[in-house]
Order: sequence, then structure tokens, then C-alpha cells
Amino acid sequence: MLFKIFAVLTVAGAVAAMSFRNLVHAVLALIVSFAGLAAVYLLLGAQFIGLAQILVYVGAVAILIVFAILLTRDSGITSQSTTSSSWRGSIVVVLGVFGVLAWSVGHSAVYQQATSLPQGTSMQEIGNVLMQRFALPLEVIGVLLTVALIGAVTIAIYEKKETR
Amino acid sequence: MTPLANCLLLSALLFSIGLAGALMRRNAILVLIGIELMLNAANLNFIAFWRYGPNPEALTGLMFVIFSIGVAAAEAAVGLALIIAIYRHTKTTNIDQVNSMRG
Amino acid sequence: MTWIVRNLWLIPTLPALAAGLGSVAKQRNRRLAASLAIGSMGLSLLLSLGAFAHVLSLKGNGETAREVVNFPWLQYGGEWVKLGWMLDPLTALMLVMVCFVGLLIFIYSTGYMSHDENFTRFFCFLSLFAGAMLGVVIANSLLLLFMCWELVGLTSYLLIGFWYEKPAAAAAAKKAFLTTRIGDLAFLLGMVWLYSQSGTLLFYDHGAGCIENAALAHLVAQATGIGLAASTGIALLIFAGAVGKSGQVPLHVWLPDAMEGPTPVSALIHAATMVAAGVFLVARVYPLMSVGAGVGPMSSTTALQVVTWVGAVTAVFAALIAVAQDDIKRILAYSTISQLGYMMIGLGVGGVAVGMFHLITHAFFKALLFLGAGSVIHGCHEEQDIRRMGGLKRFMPITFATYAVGMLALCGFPLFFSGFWSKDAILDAAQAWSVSRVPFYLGCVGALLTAFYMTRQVYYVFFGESRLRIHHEHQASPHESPVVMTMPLSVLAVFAVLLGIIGTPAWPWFSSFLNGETATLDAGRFFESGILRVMLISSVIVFTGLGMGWWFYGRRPIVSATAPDELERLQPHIFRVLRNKFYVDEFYKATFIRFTIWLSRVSDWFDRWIWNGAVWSVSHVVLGLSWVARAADIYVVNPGFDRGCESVEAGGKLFSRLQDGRAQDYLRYVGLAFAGLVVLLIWSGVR
Amino acid sequence: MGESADQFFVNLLHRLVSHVPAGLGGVVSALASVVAILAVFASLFAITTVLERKGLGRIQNRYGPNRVGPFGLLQPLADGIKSLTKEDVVPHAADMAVHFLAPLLLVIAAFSLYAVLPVGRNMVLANLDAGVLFFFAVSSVMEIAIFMAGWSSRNKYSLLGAMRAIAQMISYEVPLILASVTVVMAAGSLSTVSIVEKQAGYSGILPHWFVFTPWGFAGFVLFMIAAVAESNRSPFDLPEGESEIVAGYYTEYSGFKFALFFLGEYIGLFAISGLGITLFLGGWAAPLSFLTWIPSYVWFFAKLLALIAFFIWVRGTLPRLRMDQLMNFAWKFMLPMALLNLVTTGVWRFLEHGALRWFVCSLLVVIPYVLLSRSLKRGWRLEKRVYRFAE
Repeated sequence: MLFKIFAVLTVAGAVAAMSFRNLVHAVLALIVSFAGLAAVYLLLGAQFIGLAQILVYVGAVAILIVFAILLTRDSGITSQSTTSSSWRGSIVVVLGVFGVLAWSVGHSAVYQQATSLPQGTSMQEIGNVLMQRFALPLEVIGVLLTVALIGAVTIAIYEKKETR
Repeated sequence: MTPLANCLLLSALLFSIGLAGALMRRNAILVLIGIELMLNAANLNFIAFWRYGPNPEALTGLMFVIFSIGVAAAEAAVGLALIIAIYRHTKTTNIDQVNSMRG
Repeated sequence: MTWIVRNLWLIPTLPALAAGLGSVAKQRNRRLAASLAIGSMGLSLLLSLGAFAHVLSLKGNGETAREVVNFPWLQYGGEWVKLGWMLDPLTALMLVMVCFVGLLIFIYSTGYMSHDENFTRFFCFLSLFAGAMLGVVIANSLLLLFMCWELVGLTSYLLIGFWYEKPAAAAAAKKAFLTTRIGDLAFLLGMVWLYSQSGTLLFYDHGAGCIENAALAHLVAQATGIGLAASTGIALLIFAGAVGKSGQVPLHVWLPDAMEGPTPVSALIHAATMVAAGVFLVARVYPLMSVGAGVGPMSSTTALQVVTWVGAVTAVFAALIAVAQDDIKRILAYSTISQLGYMMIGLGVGGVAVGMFHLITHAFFKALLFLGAGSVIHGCHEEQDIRRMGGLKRFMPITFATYAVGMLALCGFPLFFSGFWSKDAILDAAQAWSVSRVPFYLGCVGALLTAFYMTRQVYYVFFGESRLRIHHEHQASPHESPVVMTMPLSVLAVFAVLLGIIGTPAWPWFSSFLNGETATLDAGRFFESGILRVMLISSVIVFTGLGMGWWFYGRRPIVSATAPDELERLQPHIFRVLRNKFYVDEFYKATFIRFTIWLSRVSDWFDRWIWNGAVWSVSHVVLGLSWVARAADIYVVNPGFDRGCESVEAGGKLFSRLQDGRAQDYLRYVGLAFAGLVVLLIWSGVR
Repeated sequence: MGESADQFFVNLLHRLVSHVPAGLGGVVSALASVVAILAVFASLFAITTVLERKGLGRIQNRYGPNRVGPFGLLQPLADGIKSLTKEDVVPHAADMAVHFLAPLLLVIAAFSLYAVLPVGRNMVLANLDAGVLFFFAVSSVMEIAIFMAGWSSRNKYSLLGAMRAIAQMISYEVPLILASVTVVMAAGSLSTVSIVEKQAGYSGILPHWFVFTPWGFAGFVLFMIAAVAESNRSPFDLPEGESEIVAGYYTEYSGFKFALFFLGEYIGLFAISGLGITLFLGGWAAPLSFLTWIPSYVWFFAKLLALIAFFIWVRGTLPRLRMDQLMNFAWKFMLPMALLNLVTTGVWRFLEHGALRWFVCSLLVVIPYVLLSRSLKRGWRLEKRVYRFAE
């Protein structure tokens, strides 16, 4: 029941985010969708992931996008059509993708088996696994984020010579 | 429908919506948003399979999502920086007009 | 497994490290390079002494005390190639000897090379050599030994050719490298064979090593096509490597030429250590050599007989040549060769102890002689021709004294000099050899000749009038060398005398040390089994040699540099033969080298006429064909291809539409492809 | 006496739950707790407003509000009635929905922060396994609310204020979280309840609060600075700097929405102070071992009031920073300091008890502090004041 509610919320938010003309509204809808997804995670017992989802996506990514919007000054409603020139073909592609996905979900083996739900995992286990088995990936991610930070700054930095 | 199938359907839906946005919107930022949605769909799949998979104790799916969230953050940062840079050079975020790589 | 054994690898590593640092040092900071080399060598010496003390502490019981450390090096297929190092009396002795002599020679070099502008490079090479040599010594794996062996050869090449601007030096370096390579090839073959037979190259591996009883028994059992046991074949191949390295006949030709290198190099590499490496190798694989021998101390095997004969021949051969040489260093070089021959005899007839004892003593006094020669050369402004020296006794007394000590030790002057005891042990073993007495006689002849030519040399160099060529006016008269050069001389001289004590028949500490027994002092041994006789014989021989030398060169002081040699006046033909080293080089030139040249000529001719002609004709046929083809091209093919190209171009234009530079379109293709893939998967039944 | 008084409210809740049918028990208890939280902290907000105005008045050498009721204690009531009855003006160009949603989102987020704050022994609404994480996740929602407010008003002052606020909050969220992570490391748990229990012990009469360790002290200072910045209060009140941008993101808000914003601000302030208490000041634990007979919630609120007084004092004392100073301070001092503090905590964790540990960790805290503050001061020179004009 709860799952259905949040699922509907998520999908509605996503649809809205993809269809609003106004970018900021789109972002707000996106936030709703993210929040719904986080709720779904919590329902699935992934507490850490759910909270991390809110912290990262709502707290960081959404804000980032907002900044980008305001920096590119496109927040106002654009007069010309918001859809790209070749949207008809896109619809076909999208429908095709969704079709195959849904079909495969419907007909896959996992559809029949219904496993019992184990209890949600504790922070302790996550911490242990993260520090022992997945220590290396963790560090790699750290490096990646650092590089991304530097790279983003270098890309977006406002070159002086342009202003002169 | 089993809960797993529900989750998978939801993620499929999310993915398709994100794809639609990425394909049909002409604003680069919205394209990026679509991509973020697709990533989230993938995350949802991981979580679902971790939860209802054969052995949830391994936490593999969970870890995968943690890392993919990290990657998504990096991706968003770089992507938006790129968009800003593009905007600064060709005063637009309409990616229909950003096609200087055409063959 | 004490600390010293576990960290034995430090001993070769330190000089190697010094070499590495020296290689990056600037050319001008010579002090750094020298201190690096000497310091590392000193540390290695300390460690070696520690190792020596360790061995001393744990010996006494019957069998040889031996500790090994093995580690897997690399894996291919299912099996590990293992390397390792070992510490046993042999190793300990060699370690101390190499480090000690090396250290002294390093110190000496700081004086000798002080004017050279490539000082830094020199010390880099020297320390590299020291590291490699020590590696050879401690290696517990034939493979590791071989690596270090090759490294030693390389450094020897580098150092002989150190003054590469001198064409003679460059040529000598090349010659040394190639000649030793012949031996090394055989060595490699033997090693491979050994590996194929025993499956390991470790010497000692707690019973599993390749020269331990299990493997040896297997090797003896194996018989090759020509009837001799595999062990013999392998032993002979390995011995060929030793022959190459320590300049035995017929591969001795490189050693005299190697004297083109700086004198310290000659002292360190071509007298004390590297050339001894061959002997050391034979001693190391002695079990392999001696396996299959019947019972009894003096029974011998094929391998050992070969060793003995080669050694005997070399000893006399080289001594004969040495008699007629004029270059101070060449004389010493030939004497080195003959002494190495002696060591081989010792190994062949008397076992490890005898040979190694001579090796150690020889290392000291021959290094002493070479350094003395270097000092002389230094003093005489790079003059090397003994006929142009003379009367140096006055100018450089220390050099003279030490040189005399070295010379007497080399001749084996009775009782007071180490050379006497070591050589005496060899002769003693030789005359007791069961197979044949000939090596004994040859050895005696060699001893005689040794005494003779050394006397000759000393008379030429130090007595009589100074015949030094005066190049220009303000050239100083010969002068004594600085203390940094004379100090090592003195130290070496002391050892050249004292070392004899540890190997007298009365107190055979040396052999018992190697065999792991405790030596006891017993003067009665002198009177056993003709030892006294041999001692008398050799003493007589020595005195005869000295006497002859005095008779020929001492009675009347040599006055002019151009006057013919006394012997030459007596026997011009023989002397010419000797002076020209039995025409060995010419022989090689006339046979091998000419054959090679002829072969190259032949192949060249083939190239020119047979193959070239064939190619030429073929090419012309092809040319003819190509004319036809060209015509066909122009009138038939091209138009068709033009059409084709145009259509392809059109197609390209068509497809280039796909790449319209819009990310979204690309993404669309991706999506389509994805959908298609999933459909395909489902359709092909992948669940 | 102590035990029963301590658990008074808990028992009350249990009795209440025992009367309702079993199925609804959880819901009812949750509702009751929520209502209690709302009531308590709303009234605390009311008290705080008057306290702040009076305190500031004293600092600025004037009487605060002293007309309504005895000593003006009923002032907040009057304010509430006023703001309820005022006309709610919405700019014509404003984005209605967003403009309306912003204050609600802010207040909801602010109140939901309390779900994980243990205000007393066994007195926490949701003992989440990842309580601290929850706190930060929800507090990051407040930024969105502020942005909505600033953007939807279609007013450049509002937008500027919102941007300032977001930039500032993001910048100071980093040291805030890092400072808290030290405690998480030391306690080995993300759950607020267990963190407080870790600090509840005593050695002699002294408590095991984390603030009484080198890294804990540094962390607490960092935390408080960041908390002031997070709640957009002076000296970090650039977002609503009246003198520069009229009132920042709530320029265009009036009447009850404005009141909601005000409420949200203060509730957020209380919440973050509560977190600071929970992490560093031992939560509801008594400061001295012989004072444990006093109920735990009393201690919690005592500490809370102390911190509020501190905030008021700071606000009355310090002048407002400039934007670049703010950012420099965040990135060049707070962030490195917090990172080093993290390292210090690790060292503390793995050294054995004793004086050595104290010595090393104190050095690890003090030396970076000195160096960083000197480097931050570089370029400051005291000289005749120059006026810069915005161009």
C-alpha cells in the first residue's frame, strides 16, 4: 500500500520534471520524485541508502542543478517549443525500451519466485563491509569525487581573458 | 505481482521517463535531469535485487548503490559545469543548436 | 638461522647500491663516488667478517657447516624457479678475501686514478663489479651464480675498455667479452642440461639440491649417447665456463690483452677475484665433478682428470710465454694464467681445500704484485716496458720491498712465504695422484719457470741503471707513489707472508676449516708420505729458478734498453716463439677468424650472384607482368573503380547524415540498440 | 523520586497507549509524541523570542519589550495574534504554489528534525539506526525551502538572499558534518540514542562527555560556529542582512507565512543546538555524577537554554561578515580544521589511555589551529579605514 503511494509519487514527480516548461518547477518536481524514491528505499529496508539519497540528491544535486539554471539564465518560460526537433522518433524509441523492459520483467523467472523479506541491515554491517571488502572501491570513489570537483571547477571557472 | 516485480516495473517506468526526457527536451539541463532519473532507476533495481535476491547478507547491491550515488554526484557536477561552459561559449543551452560536431 | 645468514644478501647489495648511486652522481663530485664505493665495501667487509665468525663458531663437527636461504623467484607453468644464498666455509672465505682485497684496491685506486676525469664512472664500475662478484660467491643457485657471473663479465668488459679512446683497449675489451662468451655458452648449456635432469638449480636445498646426493645419484645413473655419465657431461660443460673465465688454455688469449685496462682493474679483476671465479665455480660444483669416483682419496673421475690436465698444460704453457714478455703487466698476466692452472691442478688432484688455498694466497700476492706494478708504472710516467725501467730500487723503496715480497711469495720461496705452502700442497697432492704423475712434473717445471721469469722481471725493473726514456727536459725522475698507494701494498705484503701459516702440513687449519673439522697442530705430519720430499724438491726448484734468473740477468746489470735479451742471444728461435706467445693469436687468426672471413666471403658471393641473380630475374619477370597489369588497369579496371568510388562516396554522404552532432540522436540510437538487444536476448531464450 | 520523575512522561505515554486498542498503539504514541514536541518547542520559540529581544535590549543598553503583560512576557502572544490577523500579501508576479509551499516545507522539515533528538532518557520519537544521517538529510531539505521562497518571490533581493543562504549553508554543512563525524567515529554509532548513552558514564564525578576531549572540544567549537552559520544568524546573517538586501528571501513574505518562516528559523536553531548537545554535551546526561537525581529532560532543556543564551549573546556582540570573508573562513579555516580533527579522533581512538594520548591529541589540535589562523590572518593589516563602493 505505502509502496504504491510512494511509487505513484515518484512517477508523478518524474513525469512532471520531464514535462514542465519552467525549469525550476521541473527541478522541484524532480526533488519530489527523488524524495519518493528515498521513501521507497526506506520501505525496502535500505535505511542508509534512503537517507543518503535525500542528502545527496535533494541536498546536493538538486541545488547544483538550480545553480546551473540560474547561471544559464534560462529559468524563464522559453517562448519556442521546449521539445527537441526530433521528438516523434524519440517517442517510438522510448516506448520500445519501456516495452521490452516491462515485457522482460513480466516474463522473467524472478516474477514467479517470491522470497521472504529479511530484516533491514544495520549501519554496523554496512560500515564493516565498506571498510573491509569494499575499501578499495571506496577510496577509488573518493579519488573520483576529488577529480570531478577539480575538473568541474576548471571547466566552469570564468576565464579572465574572456572578460577583458 | 511480487514486490520484486513491482520494484522492477517502477524502475522500468522511471527509466523510460528519464529516457524520454533526455531524448525529447531541448534544454541541456533537462537532459541531464533525465539522465539522473535513469541512474536512479538503476539504483532502484540494485536495491530491489539486493533485497529480494538470494543472499541479502552480502550487501553487494547496497554497496553498488552507494558507489553509484557517489558517481552520480560527480557526474552531475561535471555535467553541469560542462553545460555552463557551453552556455558561456554559445549563449544557449539548447542542444539542438550545439551540433558543431556534425559529420 | 641467525641474523647474519638471513641478511647475507646485504653484502653484495651494498656495493651494487653504491654503484647505482654512483651512476647518477655527477662527473665532478668524485669524492662522493669514491667514499660511496669505499664505504660500501668497508661495510661489506665488516658483514663478511661477521659471517666468517659465524661459520667459525658453528663448525667443529664432522661435516661442513652450511646454511642456506632459498626463496621463490618466478613461476612459470606449475613450477617455481628458486633462488637463494648460502653461507658455508667456502663462501665465508671468498667473501672475506674479495671484500678485503677489493677494499685495499679501491683505496689504491683513489690514488692511481686521481688524474682521470672519469673517476666517478670508474668507481661506479668497480663497485658494480664487487657487488656482482660477491653475488657469485654467495649464490646458492646455479642460475643466480650465472647471472652474477655474466654481470661480472660485463663489468670486466666495461673496465678493460675503460679508456675506450685507446683502440687497443676497446679491442681488448671486445676480445675478452667474446672469448669468455664461448665458455659461458657452454656453461649455459650445462646449466640447462642440469636443470632438465635434476629439475632444480639450487645447489643445496635440504637434500633436494642439484649437487646433493639424491640428484647426484640420479645424474650418475643417467648415461648420454657417447657413454659418459650425464654428471660428467654437465661437469665438463660447466668447467668450460670456468676455462673461459679464468683464462685456461685454449681460451686464455683474452687475459693478457685485458691488461689494457687500468692497473687496479687488472689487480682486482684479472688477478685476484674474477679470474678466480672460474676456480671458485669448479670448487662450488666439486661434488658434481667428483661424483662417481671410486673409494679412496686419490681416485679420480673423468671430469677431474680433464680439469687436472687443462690446469697442468696451462700452468707450463703460460709460464713459458711469461719468460719472454717485456710488458710488466703482461708478464704478470701470464703468471696469473699459470697460477690459475696450478689451482686447477690442485682442484683436480687434491680437492677443494688445496685449490682454494692457492686461490686465496695467490689472490693476495698477485694483487700485491699488480699494485706494485701499477705503482711502478705510475712512478715511471706510464712506462710499461720493463726494458725501459731499471734501477727503481733507489727511487721507490717501499714499492721495491713489497714487490720483492710478492715476487718471492709467487715463486714459492721456502717456509716464509704463503705461496710456498699453497704450491707445495698442490705438488704434494699431484705427486700422490693415482692417475698419472705427469701433472706433478709439469707443475715442477711451471714452478721453475715462475721463479725464473719473476727474477728476470725484478732484475729488469728494479736493478741496474735507469733506462727510462727521457721524453722532454723537465721530466721528473721516477718517484715513489703516494701513501694512499703504498699503504695497501704494505698490508697486502704482510698478508702475503702470514697467510702461509694457516695452511702448513703441520697445522692444516685451512683444509680442516673447509671440511669442517678442527685443526690440530702436529709437527709429525711433516714426515708423513713424502711431504718432506716434496718440500725439498720444490725448494730446490725455486732456488734453481732464482739462480738461473740471477745467472742470466743479475750478474751483469742490463745497460741498454735495446740490447737483446740474454735468452734471445742463446736461443733466438725459441725465444721468438715464446715472445710471440706460441703464435696462439696468430693461429686463431689463421684458423677461426680466417674461416669466418672466408665464410662471410662465400655467403657474400652467394648473395651477389646466386640469390641476387635469382631476385633480379624474378624482378624482371615481375616488371614485365606489371606492364601488362598497368595497361589492364588504365583501360579496364580504373573506370570501374571510379564508378565504385563515386557510389561509395555517395553512400558515405548518406551515412554521414547519421552523425549530426546531436547528443540526443546518438542517445536515441543507443536506446534502439538496447531495445533490440533485449529483444534478441529474450528471443534467444536467455532468462 | 528521581526514577519516577525521570520516566514520568514515558510512563504517561505508556498509560495513554494502554487505553487505546492494540492496533492503534504505535500510531497513537507517535501522534502523542509529535503533539508534545510541537507544543513544547513552539512554546520554547515563544519564550525565546521575548528572551532574545530582552537580551539584545540589555546588550544594546535599552529595555526590551516591557509593555504586554508582566515584564512583557506576553509579547509573543501579541505578535502571534498580530501576524495571524495581518493581510497575507503575495506579489502579483510571484509563483503562487511555490511561494505558498516554501514556508510550510521549511517548518515541516524543521520540526521533523526532532524525530531523532533524545530529549530525555527513553524520550526519543524515532530511535533511528542512522539518526545523525537523518538529521543532516532533513536539514538539507531546508535549503530547498529557502530557495523556493527566494526564487518564487520574483524579487532580486529575495533571489540574492536565497542564493547567499544556499551558498552559505552548503559551505558550512561540510564542516558541520565533519565535526559530527568525529563523534560518530568515537561512539561507533550513528544513532543519537546510543551516542548519548556512550557519554552517560562518569569517572569520579566528572562525566564522559565528548566535549571534554581535545578533539571533542575542537569539534564542538567548529560545530557551534557552523551551527550559527547554518541557522543564518548573526554574524553570519548575510542572507537576511536588512541593510544590504532588504530582508533576504522573505522580503516578499508577510503575515502568517512570515511568522512561519520565523518559527522555522528558530525551530531549526533549537534543533541544531539539540544535536550539538546530543553529540558533544552528553545529551540528557547530568553534568556531575551526584546530580543524576534531577530528571534527564530537565538537563536537556537546561543545556538547550544555555546554548540559546549563547546564540543571543553572539548575535548581540559580533558584527556581520562580508561574503568573501564568510567563504574564506569556511573553506580555508573550518574545513581543514575539521579534517585534521577527524585525524585527531582516529589517533585518540587508537592510542591507549593516559597522558600521552592527551598530549599528542592536544598538539594535533592546537598546532593546526595556530597555523591556520595565522594563514587566515595573512593580508589583514590594521590601517586607516578605506571605503569601498559597490559598482
